[in-house]
Amino acid sequence: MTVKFGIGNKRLRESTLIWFLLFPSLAVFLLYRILPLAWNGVLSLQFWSMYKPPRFAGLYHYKELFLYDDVFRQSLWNTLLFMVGSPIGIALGLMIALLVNRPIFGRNIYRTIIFMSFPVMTVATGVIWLWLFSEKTGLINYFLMYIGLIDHSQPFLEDFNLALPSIVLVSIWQVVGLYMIIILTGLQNIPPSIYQAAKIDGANSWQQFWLITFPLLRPSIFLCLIIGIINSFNAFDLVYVMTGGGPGHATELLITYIYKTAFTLARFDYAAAITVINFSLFLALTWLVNRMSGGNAGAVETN
Amino acid sequence: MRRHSLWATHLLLSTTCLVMLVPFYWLLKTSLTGENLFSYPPALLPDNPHIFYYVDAWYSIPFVRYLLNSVVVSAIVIVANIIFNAMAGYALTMDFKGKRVVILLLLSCMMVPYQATVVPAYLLTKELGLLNSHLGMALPLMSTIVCIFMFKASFAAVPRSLIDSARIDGVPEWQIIFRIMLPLSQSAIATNVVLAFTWSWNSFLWPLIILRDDNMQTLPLGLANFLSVVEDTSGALYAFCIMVLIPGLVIFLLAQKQFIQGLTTGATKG
Amino acid sequence: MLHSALYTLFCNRFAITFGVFLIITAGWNTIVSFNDDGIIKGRVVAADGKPVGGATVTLLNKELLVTVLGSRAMTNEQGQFTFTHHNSHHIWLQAAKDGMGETPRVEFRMYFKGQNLNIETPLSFAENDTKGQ
Amino acid sequence: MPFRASAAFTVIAALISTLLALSGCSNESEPVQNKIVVLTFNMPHYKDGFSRWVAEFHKLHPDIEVEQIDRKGSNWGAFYHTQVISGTAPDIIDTQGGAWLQYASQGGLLDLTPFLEKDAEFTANFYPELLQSWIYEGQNYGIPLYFTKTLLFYNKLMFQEAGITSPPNSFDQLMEYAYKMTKGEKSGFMTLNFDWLYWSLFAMNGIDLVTPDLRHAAFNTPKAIALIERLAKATKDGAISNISWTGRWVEPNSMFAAGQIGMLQAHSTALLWMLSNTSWINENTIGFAQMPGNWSTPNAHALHISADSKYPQAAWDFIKIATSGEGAYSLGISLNNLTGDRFVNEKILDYFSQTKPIVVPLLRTQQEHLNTLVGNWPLANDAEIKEALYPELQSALLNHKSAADALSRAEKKVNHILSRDDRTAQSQSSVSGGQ
Repeated sequence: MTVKFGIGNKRLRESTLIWFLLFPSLAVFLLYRILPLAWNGVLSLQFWSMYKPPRFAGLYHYKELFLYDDVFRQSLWNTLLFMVGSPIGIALGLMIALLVNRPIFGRNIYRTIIFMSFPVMTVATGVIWLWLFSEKTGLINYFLMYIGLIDHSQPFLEDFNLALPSIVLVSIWQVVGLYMIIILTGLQNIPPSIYQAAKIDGANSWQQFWLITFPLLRPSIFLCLIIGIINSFNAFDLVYVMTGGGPGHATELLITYIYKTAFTLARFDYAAAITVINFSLFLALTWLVNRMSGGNAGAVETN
Repeated sequence: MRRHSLWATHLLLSTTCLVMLVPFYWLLKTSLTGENLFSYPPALLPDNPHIFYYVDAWYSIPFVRYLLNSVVVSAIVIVANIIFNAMAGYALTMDFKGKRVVILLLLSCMMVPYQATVVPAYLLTKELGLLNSHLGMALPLMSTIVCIFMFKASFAAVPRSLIDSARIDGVPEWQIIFRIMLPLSQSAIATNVVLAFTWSWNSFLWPLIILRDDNMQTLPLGLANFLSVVEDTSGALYAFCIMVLIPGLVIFLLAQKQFIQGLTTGATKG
Repeated sequence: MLHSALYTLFCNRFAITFGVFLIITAGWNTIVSFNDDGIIKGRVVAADGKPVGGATVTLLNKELLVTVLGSRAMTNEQGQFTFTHHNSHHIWLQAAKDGMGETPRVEFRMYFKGQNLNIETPLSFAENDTKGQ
Repeated sequence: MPFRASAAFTVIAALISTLLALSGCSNESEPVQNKIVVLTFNMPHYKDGFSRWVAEFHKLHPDIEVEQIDRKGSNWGAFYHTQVISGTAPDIIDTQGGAWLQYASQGGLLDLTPFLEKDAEFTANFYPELLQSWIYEGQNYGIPLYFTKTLLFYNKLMFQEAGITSPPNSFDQLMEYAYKMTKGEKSGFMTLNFDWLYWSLFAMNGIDLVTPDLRHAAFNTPKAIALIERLAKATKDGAISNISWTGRWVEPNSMFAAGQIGMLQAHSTALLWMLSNTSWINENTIGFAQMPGNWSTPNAHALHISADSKYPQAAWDFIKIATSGEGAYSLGISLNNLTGDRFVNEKILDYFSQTKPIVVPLLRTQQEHLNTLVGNWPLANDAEIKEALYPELQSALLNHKSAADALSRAEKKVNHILSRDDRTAQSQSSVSGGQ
């Protein structure tokens, strides 16, 4: 949908209007995203100390990252595993949205309770779940043993294989409410007439889902994926409060590793190199997801 | 609705609600009884609950002062977010030379982890002289890229005839945005308010870096200080967690009719 | 017209919750202002229930992390003691008299700082005098 | 359709100004009066004590203001590094453990040796061995504010149950007692693991972290492998609780406070935490002793002056007030810790003998055997080596990896860190000459 304007100074006036409208947002992003990214890029090519003038280091940090640093490889792997959490969360959100969308009694109450966990402060969520998972007196262990699923209590956050899934579970608990709401928006945008037509052609509920609901929900699901990626940055507070990087580096994400390198070890040049790689990984991921979902970034198409 | 599928729906939904509510209940119970959490088996019902832990928490951290700071910062962030995102969203509906570059730029900005931008952002805020101020805390969150795209989509969905007739009547451009387009994209505004509120209310690392004196601190900082000082699991920590959660929940429960209703009316029904 | 405008302004759910909240805080503050003079009264008795005169009662303020020595008071012949202008919400009381040892520490928690307190159960020098904490 | 840009602009400008007014633009620009900034470490509850220090300080320097900023342990680094980078480094900083080493080695801290020599009687107050902990390449950078060191807390009730009469005096006896006290939910031994607090277990078995010339890792020896295998086996059998290797502060102390652990290796502040959480702890139920071989790791806090402070002499006077005499006494009382000043510690012990008798035997253990301190090597990047070594140890101790494999991987990493510093140090000093 484009608006074509006339000639000469009308075109000039129109472009000043557009750039004027874009100016505040672009100023914020320039100041707080692009300049810092450039700062990190420059820094990753230097031996940089807080007290001494920096010296050029070429690709020294990148070489050390890929050859020596197995913690970097593990945190990279953990971050990708963490990204798998968001599709699971979206699937859950989709199922709940389908259930809540039905005309049943009290669906508003269900919808509010499920969404209530999103505005909760991440630090507080971390504290709550830290004690729910605790080995000796955690409620989860007590419940699992009560129903006989396990015979002795499991150290969820101290176990090398269970620590990361536990954090993924908590991050899903926190964001599934928002996924449900976004998908609900998509569901309610589908005009009911399409369903009547499908019923007349004899499509059962399963075919209705696959042929109508799911394709039309693609933009909402794409929006949830984008929010999932951004939410993985918020997972920093969760990992920081619950396990601080977990047993060994089992729950070390790229973001916690950047924070630890920059602020506990005061190695800003090394942390800058990890930031640059983290940024390019996520950019490639978004470009891929954008390409997959029909190239219109985040638009909730309806026509 | 066949009989058994109704029951199935209710059963599934109530178990989900149970899973969502158990952590809150556990938090409330511990804030009332505050037993040493290493007594096994964990008691499901609170025994001799008392509210003295809330008194402890109240006197150890200036709660009202922190709440005020958090509310001011969130208010600035929400107001700025709606204005800036609406403006940018409207601009993106129009065609202009650098449009592709701007969209690519916005997409890539989404991917910069804010933890890594903290130090350069601090240096820039120092130049602006906004250190140690509410505006300084709000500035990085003033615009959210996801919401710009949402506004773009909902503006694009507004029927052309409405805009052209307004233009013919001589309505100025900005009135078109704020008087005609905005009221029609309720869902974008509602999502933007929810996201902006949550991310500004929960921001922890940025205020930690730029704030110097104590009476400017926000609630997450208060909770983190509490965790560091007390570093224990007595009821006072959980009481403070509850006190930190209540404002967010009260605002949400009061406004949730507008939020959810705004979200689910969708763009077209405007 | 004015009536309906006022109606919408004051009867929507935000105003009601905020109004109720204000009333509760105002009520609570008046209650607090009436009895926060910081007066604590109590009695000290020996193991057999007879009042103990001349015992020194120590008041320890329990802050979040540490227990800080507050103030001391002496009991009269009827074994009664009073503290004035205490300013804490969480205290321990312990009576001691040379020759009779110490009573166990008793914890008192209050709803606000300096709350007046009349302690019914007296501090008693029990037989098996558990020393220390 | 005339586009009234001015109308739009006025609306936007009005909104921005309301935002500014809303924020009350309370960022009063830093008035350029002379001021020293003190960055303290996790002491928000010492407000009135700190204001007494400032009052004392104003007697010497009435014209200099003092601003206190307090940050929590793990956020302390985030705040301090940002301040240094933006050129407003705090004049006095309070660091824990070996964090000061990376700042001193890069020239960020002021050398305090001339100050110490000038104020000889002030320097005499301190324990000489303790003062050594802040010497890097012959220069002293820190003055002890308060210090603790690790000791062995033991549960007397569990000792009696297992028929043990006295604390262990050798590593074998420690393990033997641990196995004796382990049954059901209870474990025999537990240790804290942050900041090298566990290192006395290695020291008593003759294992050291680095070679005396601080150039190479020295912990990958058959003795070390045998020790880790033994500890790992004890963890699997439950004699050593696995929280020793994964818990940080709350979990280990809570378990000991719940009476489920026979012996706990921790520093003296752990008792303060337990006293505020349980009531069963008193002289009859808990004992304090040195670890076998009297090895212990200090967990001390020190004050330093940053190299580019504008008021080094004023900062030095403030440090003198805080670390000795009346100032140190009030701090020691409120934190239940000993200070660096020998004479103040005697007064602190008298105070506690009246108000809290149980603390006295505990603090006595903190004054003894200062000659066998471990875990305070003057390594330029102590934090990095800790980050490289401990996760490997942890995975071996939790039986996730073999001891030999974990130690060899850790040795490779530590040697890489140590060798990297030689390269950057040399090239840095050769390029930038005398910094």
